[in-house]
Amino acid sequence: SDPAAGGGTPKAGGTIVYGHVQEPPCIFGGWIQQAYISRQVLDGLVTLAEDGTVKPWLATKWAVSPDGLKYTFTLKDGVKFTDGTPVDAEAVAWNFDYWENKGGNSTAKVSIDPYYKAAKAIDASTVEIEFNTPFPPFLTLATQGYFGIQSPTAFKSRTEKENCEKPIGSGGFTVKEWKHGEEVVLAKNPGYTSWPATAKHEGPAIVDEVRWKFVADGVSRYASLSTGESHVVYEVPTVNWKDAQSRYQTIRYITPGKPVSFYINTRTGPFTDAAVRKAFAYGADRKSAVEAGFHGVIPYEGNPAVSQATPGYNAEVAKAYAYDPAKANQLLDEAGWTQRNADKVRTKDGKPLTIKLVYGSGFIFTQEGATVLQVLQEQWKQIGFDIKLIPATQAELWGGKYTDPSTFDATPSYWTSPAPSILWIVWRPSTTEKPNGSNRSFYNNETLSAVIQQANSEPDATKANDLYGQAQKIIQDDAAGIGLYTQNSTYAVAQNLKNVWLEKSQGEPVFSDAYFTG
Amino acid sequence: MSRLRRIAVKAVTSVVVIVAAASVTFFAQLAVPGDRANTLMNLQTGQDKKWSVDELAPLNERFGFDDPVIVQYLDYVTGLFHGDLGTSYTQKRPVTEVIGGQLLPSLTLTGAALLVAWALALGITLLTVKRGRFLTSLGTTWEALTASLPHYWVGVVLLVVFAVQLRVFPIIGGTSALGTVLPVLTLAIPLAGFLGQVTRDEFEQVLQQPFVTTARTRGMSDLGVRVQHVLRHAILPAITLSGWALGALVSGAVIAENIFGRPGIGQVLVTAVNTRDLPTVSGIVLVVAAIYVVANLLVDLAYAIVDPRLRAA
Amino acid sequence: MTTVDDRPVGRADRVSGTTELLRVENLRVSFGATEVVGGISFTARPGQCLAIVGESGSGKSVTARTLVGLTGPGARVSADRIDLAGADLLHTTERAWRGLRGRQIGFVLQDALVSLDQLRRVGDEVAEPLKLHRWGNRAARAAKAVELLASVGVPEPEVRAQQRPYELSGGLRQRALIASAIALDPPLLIADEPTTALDVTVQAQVLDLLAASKERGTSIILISHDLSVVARLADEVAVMRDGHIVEHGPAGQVLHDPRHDYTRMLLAAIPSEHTRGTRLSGTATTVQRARRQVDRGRPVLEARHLTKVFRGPDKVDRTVVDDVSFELFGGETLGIVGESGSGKTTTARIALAILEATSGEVLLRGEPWSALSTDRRRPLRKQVGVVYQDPLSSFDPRWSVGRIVTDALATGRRPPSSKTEARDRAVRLLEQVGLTGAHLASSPLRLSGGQRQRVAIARALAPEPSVIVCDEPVSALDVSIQAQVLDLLTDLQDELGVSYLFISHDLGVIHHVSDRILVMKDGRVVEHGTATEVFERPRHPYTRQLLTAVPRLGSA
Amino acid sequence: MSTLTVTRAVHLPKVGTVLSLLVVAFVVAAALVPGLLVDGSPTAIDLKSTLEAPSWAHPFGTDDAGRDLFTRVVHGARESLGIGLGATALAFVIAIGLGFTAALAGRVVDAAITRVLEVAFAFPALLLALLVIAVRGPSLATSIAAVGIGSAPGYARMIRGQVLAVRQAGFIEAAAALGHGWFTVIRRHLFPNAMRPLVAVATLGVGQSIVWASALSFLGLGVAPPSSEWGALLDAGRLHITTSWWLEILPGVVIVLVAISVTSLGRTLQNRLGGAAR
Ligand SMILES: Nc1ncnc2c1ncn2[C@@H]1O[C@H](COP(=O)(O)OP(=O)(O)OP(=O)(O)O)[C@@H](O)[C@H]1O
Ligand SMILES: Nc1ncnc2c1ncn2[C@@H]1O[C@H](COP(=O)(O)OP(=O)(O)OP(=O)(O)O)[C@@H](O)[C@H]1O
Ligand SMILES: [Mg+2]
Ligand SMILES: [Mg+2]
Repeated sequence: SDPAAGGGTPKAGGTIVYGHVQEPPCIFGGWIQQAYISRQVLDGLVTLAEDGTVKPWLATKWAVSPDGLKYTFTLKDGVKFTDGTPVDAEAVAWNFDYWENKGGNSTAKVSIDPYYKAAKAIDASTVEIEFNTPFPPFLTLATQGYFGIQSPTAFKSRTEKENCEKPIGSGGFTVKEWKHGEEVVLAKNPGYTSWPATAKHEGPAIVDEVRWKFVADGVSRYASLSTGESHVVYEVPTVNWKDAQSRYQTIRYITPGKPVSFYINTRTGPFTDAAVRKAFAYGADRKSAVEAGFHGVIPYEGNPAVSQATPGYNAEVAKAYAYDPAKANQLLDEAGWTQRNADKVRTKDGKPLTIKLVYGSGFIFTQEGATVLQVLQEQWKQIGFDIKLIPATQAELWGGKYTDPSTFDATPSYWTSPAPSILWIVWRPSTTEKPNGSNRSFYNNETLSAVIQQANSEPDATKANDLYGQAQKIIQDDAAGIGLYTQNSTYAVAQNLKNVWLEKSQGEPVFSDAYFTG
Repeated sequence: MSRLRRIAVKAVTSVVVIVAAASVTFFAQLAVPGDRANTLMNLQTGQDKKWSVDELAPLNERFGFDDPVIVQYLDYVTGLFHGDLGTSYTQKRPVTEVIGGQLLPSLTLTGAALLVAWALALGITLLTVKRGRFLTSLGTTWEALTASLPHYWVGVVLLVVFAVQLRVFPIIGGTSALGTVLPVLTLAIPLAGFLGQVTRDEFEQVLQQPFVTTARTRGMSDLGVRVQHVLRHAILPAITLSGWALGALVSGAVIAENIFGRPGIGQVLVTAVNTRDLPTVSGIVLVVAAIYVVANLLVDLAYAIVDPRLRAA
Repeated sequence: MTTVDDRPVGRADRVSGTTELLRVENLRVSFGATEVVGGISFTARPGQCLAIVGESGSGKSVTARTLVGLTGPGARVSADRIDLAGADLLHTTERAWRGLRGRQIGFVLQDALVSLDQLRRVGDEVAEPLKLHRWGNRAARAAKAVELLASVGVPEPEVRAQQRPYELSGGLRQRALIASAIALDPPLLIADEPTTALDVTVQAQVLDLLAASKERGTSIILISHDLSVVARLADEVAVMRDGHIVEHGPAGQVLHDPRHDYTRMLLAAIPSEHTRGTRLSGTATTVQRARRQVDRGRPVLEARHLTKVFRGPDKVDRTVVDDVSFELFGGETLGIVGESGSGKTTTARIALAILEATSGEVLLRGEPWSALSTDRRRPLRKQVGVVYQDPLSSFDPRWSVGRIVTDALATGRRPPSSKTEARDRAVRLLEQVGLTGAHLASSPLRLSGGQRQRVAIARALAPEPSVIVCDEPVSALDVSIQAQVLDLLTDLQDELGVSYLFISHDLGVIHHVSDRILVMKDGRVVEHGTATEVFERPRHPYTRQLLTAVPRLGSA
Repeated sequence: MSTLTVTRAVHLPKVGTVLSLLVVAFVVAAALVPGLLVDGSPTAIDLKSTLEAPSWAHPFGTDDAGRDLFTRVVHGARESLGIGLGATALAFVIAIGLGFTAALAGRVVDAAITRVLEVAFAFPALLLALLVIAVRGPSLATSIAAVGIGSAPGYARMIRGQVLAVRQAGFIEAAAALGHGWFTVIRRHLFPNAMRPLVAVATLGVGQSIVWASALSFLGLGVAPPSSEWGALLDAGRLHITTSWWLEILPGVVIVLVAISVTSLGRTLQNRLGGAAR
């Protein structure tokens, strides 16, 4: 394709300064913050195109066995990792084994976990991935950055620290230096041959370097564009979005997977009663709150299960529970929350309708998100809910302080995934033998479970999506979750930098096609 | 001999203080509720769920989280005396390295802030103490104002005015000289107000001392009296406070680093506490404590240079 | 604008007594609305000493400071004339003043012990006027400083020049200060209370030093509240009171044949051997009092071989009190005299059983006292009272006079049973010490020095003790107030028969009040006897040295 | 004797003291009866008038949920002041315990406590706050605890020094010589006189605690929303500084004004009472 597809006169070389937010502990790993950078360094087997189809990358083609249990990938010829190791079937099989069995990437593992069986090299350029049960979403899932292929030689011969800081892949860039606390310097891989089918040009990266800076402060990050100190910034503060649109190239990416929606604790507390959950859903103008909090930049998402960017999204489901305070009041009255105490909070048997709403403060919920919650809180108050907003620190949340059902009634969070099979990860019943810590609604519904499993193994995409749609409806009908907004990534790009694009599965920026104009 | 002994005692107590600080941190972190392996697992996956015992087993095994606390502690302390601060759970690097890379920017920032604060405080004191109503109230008001300024607010305002609007300084200058100016000012301005107040108090008191009058009766000018006699006495309390101030600056540095996207141990500390990266947190405390101890030794030294009375004691 | 010639007046001009060096006419100084100097006139002549004497607050220091243009912020100065060697000082610019200070006028500040910059070397301090007036180069100045220190009698001047003021004793500091003031050999030297803080022996040396300077033709203005100090040096004396000169004349006449009542009162108030058994205050005429009875039976307080060793910060032991024994009988006053640091206060504190002796013991009425446990001793405390040198610091600054006295009453032999009784008795006590019930509500902070000491005495009396330890009870007071307090103490003794352990460094005071005297030096009792024995037939050379050093009016 | 120096020059011009008093009075009124100063609710949202610049209707403008910032500032006074007072009180309780024990309980205890204080000083205050928050989770009480514990060692050292100084005072010896028991002397003389100069220090501490607590909020570790504790307002306003300046600047000005007022009152008090304790 045309290297100048982005317009303008391309100039070779140059350094892109990219302002990112969070610094991950390692470059490769199962956190999306890691996928963002590792995407620059590691190539995947396959990639996702704009239209949602899976396209070749390191694998030129693939075949699925008739029983749906075996995927045979044919690898591109002559591709080498930057340490000289060939990207062959052995290497790919080793990577799968590393993720799934050696704790190499827990997110990769969890995406395909109960289905995956084994990977093996058939010959130098053919690798076979075997499953226990048919799992069609596999190909889509494999387009995520978590499935980046590393050099086994490098991995085995180097220290853990080196593998953490400078994973060796076959990608468009290599990690030149990591100035911790400041930036990761990525250098062009001049011998790059394995660009994906979706690339905007063929050949190695056009720029020489990408300086991947960590700028936590939104004001600084955005302002650095205006002074020319950076060329691309991530997470444009929504207050600046209009300004950004008028001055820069902007990209807004709606993340597929679970949107930012509330898990509703169906095991203990007031929300064990479905009517109360529904009243909760009806009781606040979530759409307006989201618009106010995010200044109209980030779309409201009524579907608690999957976001509008996810294949198999059920748009009908998203329309449920539109703001209706009368309905909410009626539901609560019927549910027996008829009395009000001095603070106008509804009570039942003398107990107030208090909801502990735990949210990750600062890292899942930015200030903007916190504003949304406060607006909702105020509206819920009108219909008699007493909402206790409980900001949780990263340490508390990750340390498991709020995992027990007694600790919260509702908690919002998201989970990015390019496939609706995310439903299985989130809504899989949690049993004593097979606990599912991700099912934070503690919602064990056998029908739902059956429908999702059926969908996950349904080879026909239309049928599968139909089943996924049914699953979304079950969740929504039972108000086991309540939708809020889509998880988004926003980018602003300087006018003189062209062809910065986002890969489809997770919205990671791709710099290997980007070029400066003269 | 007794001098040597005093130095030896001082050195030993310093080491005790440092190790104690790190040990307190070690135990304090164990007291933090929540499971370290669970945190690590969530950190690796970007999730916030509870993992099963089986899932956490490898991590527990690897970092020895299941060992009795006392074993973990002894391991840690033994390591300390071998110069080994342990390995970061999250970054997979030795803590010495994690901190090492961030120490210089932090020291530059706090050190420069202290110097600038001193320069500002002294300049303003010399120019405005007892210089007529107007200048004096200008000086006191400035000091009272700046001493009350919250760091972060100064930082944000400086950033917007000088970097975003006027573009005099870079916004994300990192550790470059120009990029260091605003973070340094962020820390220095409130501190200068504080040091200035202390110095001014003392300055005023010293100005009334008989020896100052004596100097005047010898024919010395006002400026001469201020610079040659009063100043030296007036800076003593501020010197004492500088050791403490350096400790406080470390806390302030986190904020400045945050706003100006500057590397430094402050940032690492916040992340490490959040991710329950125990060795890193303890390591940072150890280093900060060491800096504090050294700073206070320097303060003692500076004090003894300025005030030889101490040397006699 | 008058230009002032800033060359020092030549030696030849300094013909003793004839020409005027300084003439001040009708000088007035006020701070805000209060006039502290109300129109005084005097002259100073080369080779002569003018002494300005008067009580605290009479305006002496203000006058002196005005003469160097440093009256202080907010001062308004007016005069008909202030001339120095023919030049007008009234209309002098700050810049011109700087040329005069140190060069034409040497000034020795009142607070000698803190008048040198503690952080600088003594040599630098002494040489500072030289440097300020661009005298010689660095090396020359350093040499000159040493020379100056030697000239004021500082031993080992090279070493001292390298030391800092805090490493020098008070006497040496005072001398260094004088050395600095005379560095440029100014024709006029103003010395404001140059000996107040010094021991008698050192005081004598400093006065000799000034006398030598006078001999060389320097005109000296000596300021002091102590008439006997002045007597040694002054050619002319001006007595100040409330900002006015009430009497002015040749020293011999003013000191021996005073015209003004105030001067007479001041002179009469000086305690000495002549005043024993007489009243010092009140009327100018001396009144013989009835002699009180001393009960020579069992001693009220008895100290046996007291020794106190302190361990200094340098871990070196110092014996501060060394084998001190004494007996104090009922109705008797035992005086302890000695130089600063000789262990007087330490002895007193051991006697009070506030400090534990390293060895030796104190008996109260023949019973163990210092050997008792704190709890056993507490009920006996009412028998021993104490009056300190600095009454102010011995009062809780938050307490009123009434509270202080009633608190002491409550600890006494007969604790008051009701509030009214406490009040009544407090009022009676205050009246006994010459105060009134009106003082009950006052804070000691607002009382004058003499009034404070009276409150302290009232507090000491409240528990009705048989012994009162007085540690320098009058040292901080003006001579006239000192006289009142000493009279009060003796009156109370006559009336109540209490015994006093009376500590002072002032031989005059000791001589005046004591029946028997202990002379202490370096922690040891060097002489012990009745007042007459000790003062008239001193056996120990140290006692003799002390006695000769005492300034006396007679020597003028 | 330092405790007895009574007169010291008063620094701030009288006008300053009066203004400070006014500010403090206003804030105290806001904390006690916010309804007196504003009538709306601090959480009342109005999605039709979001991000409005200051005007007569909204003297401090509105935020992105259309809440009136002035109302929020007034209602935030209670928590902000509460943190300031609470943290200072907590710090003093700890410090009095440590300081008096160290000064009075003998050499060994003194040495031990002095060492502990030294370790505490070597401990970055921020880390302490982070740890407390990690243990307890962010809340009003945690902020108070974090700031209070963080500032206690400084006060403890001051109190120790002060007690040691006052212990030397003549009136302590005089009281003992009168036959009062040690405990009585401590209670009646030592404690009140040692603590007196610290009244001013405490006042200064309140101002500093407010600033400190707001720093925690600024790091996202403060009081839970929808509280309008001032630090939380600053945290919320931060992103808006280039677009809706009032959301960041005005709460900041309020914090600074209050801190400076409390501080200058403290200093005036210090000068009146005499003798700063360091
Ligand atoms: N700077 C000043 N401002 C206001 N009043 C002052 C000032 N200096 C001195 N005074 C007052 O002037 C009066 C005379 O003071 P001065 O120091 O001259 O007394 P003095 O005779 O030297 O007493 P002493 O023997 O105590 O030194 C006192 O009442 C004093 O309070
Ligand atoms: N608590 C103490 N620790 C160590 N040394 C002390 C202590 N108290 C007094 N000394 C020393 O003991 C010596 C005698 O002191 P003391 O106060 O008894 O002298 P003094 O005769 O009362 O002198 P002055 O006339 O100056 O009051 C001095 O050298 C003093 O420094
Ligand atoms: Mg005087
Ligand atoms: Mg004494």
